[in-house]
Amino acid sequence: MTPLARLLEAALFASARPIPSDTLSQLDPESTPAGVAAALDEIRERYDNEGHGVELVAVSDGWQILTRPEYTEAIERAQLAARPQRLSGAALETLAIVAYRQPIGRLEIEDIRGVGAGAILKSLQERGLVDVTGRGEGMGRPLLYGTTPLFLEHFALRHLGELPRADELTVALRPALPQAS
Amino acid sequence: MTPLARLLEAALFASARPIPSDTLSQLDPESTPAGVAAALDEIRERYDNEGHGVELVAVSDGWQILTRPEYTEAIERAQLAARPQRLSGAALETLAIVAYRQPIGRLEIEDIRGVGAGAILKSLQERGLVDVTGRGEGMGRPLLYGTTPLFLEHFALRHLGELPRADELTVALRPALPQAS
Amino acid sequence: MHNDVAPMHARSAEDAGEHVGFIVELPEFSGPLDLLLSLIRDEQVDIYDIPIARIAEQFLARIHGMRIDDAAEYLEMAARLLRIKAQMLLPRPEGMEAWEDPRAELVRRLLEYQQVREVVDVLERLSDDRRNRFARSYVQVQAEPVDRDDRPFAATLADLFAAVDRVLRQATRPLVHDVIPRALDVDGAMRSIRAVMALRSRAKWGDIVSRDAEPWQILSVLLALLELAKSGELRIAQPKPFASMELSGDTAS
Repeated sequence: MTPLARLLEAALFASARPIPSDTLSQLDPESTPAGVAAALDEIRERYDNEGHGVELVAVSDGWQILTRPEYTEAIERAQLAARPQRLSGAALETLAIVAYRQPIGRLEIEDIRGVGAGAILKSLQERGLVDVTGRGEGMGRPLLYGTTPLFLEHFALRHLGELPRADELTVALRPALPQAS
Repeated sequence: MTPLARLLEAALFASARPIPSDTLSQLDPESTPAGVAAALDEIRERYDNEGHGVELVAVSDGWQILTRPEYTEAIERAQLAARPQRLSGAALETLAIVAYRQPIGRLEIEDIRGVGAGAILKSLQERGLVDVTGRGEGMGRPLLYGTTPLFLEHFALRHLGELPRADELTVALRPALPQAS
Repeated sequence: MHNDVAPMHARSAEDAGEHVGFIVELPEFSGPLDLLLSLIRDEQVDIYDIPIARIAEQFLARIHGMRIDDAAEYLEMAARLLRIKAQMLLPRPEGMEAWEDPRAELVRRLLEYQQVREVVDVLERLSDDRRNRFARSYVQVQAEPVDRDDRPFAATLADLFAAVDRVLRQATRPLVHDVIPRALDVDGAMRSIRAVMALRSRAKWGDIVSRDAEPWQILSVLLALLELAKSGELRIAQPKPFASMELSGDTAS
């Protein structure tokens, strides 16, 4: 490949968005519009003629390298399986409260976090990390939640006693506290 | 290119992160590990021999397509992509100690560096470069830290064994630290 | 091109040397050992035979002017150096073979730290190398998987601890548990059921009770339904056990 084509290929690869033609020209100040066009042709022909899995596509305001459509399904299948979903901060906080305060009702969790917990509790329950473990006393006999064996499994704990005690935890996580001697 | 190489190229191209070898194998259920290895070789050789702007790199436990270093400046100048921030000297020191001594507790790190490590550990943890891997024995059962797969990715290492062995460094490390009292 | 990445302490020492009056800013050195090591390098002394008086003097000069709250660890090292200096002045006991050099522990720590710096140089080189290559920029995948809850999720014990910490910081006030009594609202439920049934002749349980309804709401609806069925306003049918209840306004059939 010509030097300009190599540069354009690297830039097109690194960019999340299509690159407008004039931005492509600016990559090499000595390039001409005709040179850029020729380099783009070179890349496109190479991708097409040598049977690459990607292609160079002109989109509305520029150029973009895209994977060929026939591979989309396989890629999506593999990536979705491989990319674990992160638990949100809110979910983790709720989980933490349940772990330390179980059995605990929804209202109490909401009281601690200051926001509604219904939807989060439900999604944690669907993931099998918390479950209803009983009912509280008093009006409405609220559902009480606790952590599940899957919770222990996920965090590689043998039992809940392996969680740090709440008082040693703040110390361990707070930055630059003077060390206890 | 062979059909498998095209598929792998498309998948590697689409992914922002390295793809582990077994995920690559799963892309085509009929592929064999040897077949995948051959296809990866084919892609790498093509990129190298035909003068592409990108290259195939083995990193962490998988593979990744990266732009060649000579184009970085031009791409950054055109603001098509930005390099991640450099880690501070203190962060690198802490990482170095964790990488060589893992699992290791905060006090031991502070003993070696001669300064507090709480804030740095926390920020390294937030960046996903180190993580708590267990708890130590003794007073307070201190949290023990280790490096993550992202650490390998950040330094484009395949495994920790690619770092110089302790005895290859000019000064030999004594085998173990005395327990901090 | 990567050779220009000098170890941080060497660079820092150069910078510090050019300045008049020595204002040592903390980030220049990553700690007292870093500063000490750079002094030893600058003075070109043997690390195994440190002229402790000279180095201690240099050390004190360097940390002079440092903001005191940043300097605790440096001051501790300065005190240590002065203590070693004093110990060196003590006469050695005659004929005793096992004289322990007061500097031994310091030398050990310096060597160990020196090794860390070597690894830092390696990491810095690797990191710069990697930073000079771009990966594919992340492109949002628009497809949402259908069975999202079967996917693995990424959260570590540390994430959990951090979450606990956040919670604890926020919840410093004592937890006073307010139980708000909620009366059942059967009349209200009857009104909503009538409203639904006015729009359609058939409805299901789920049309009347929202999925996140609270127990008192569910109970209210249940009682209201029984009330309406008793009065003949609607019919309740359940095609099979545990199936959703079907309601119809057509009480004649």
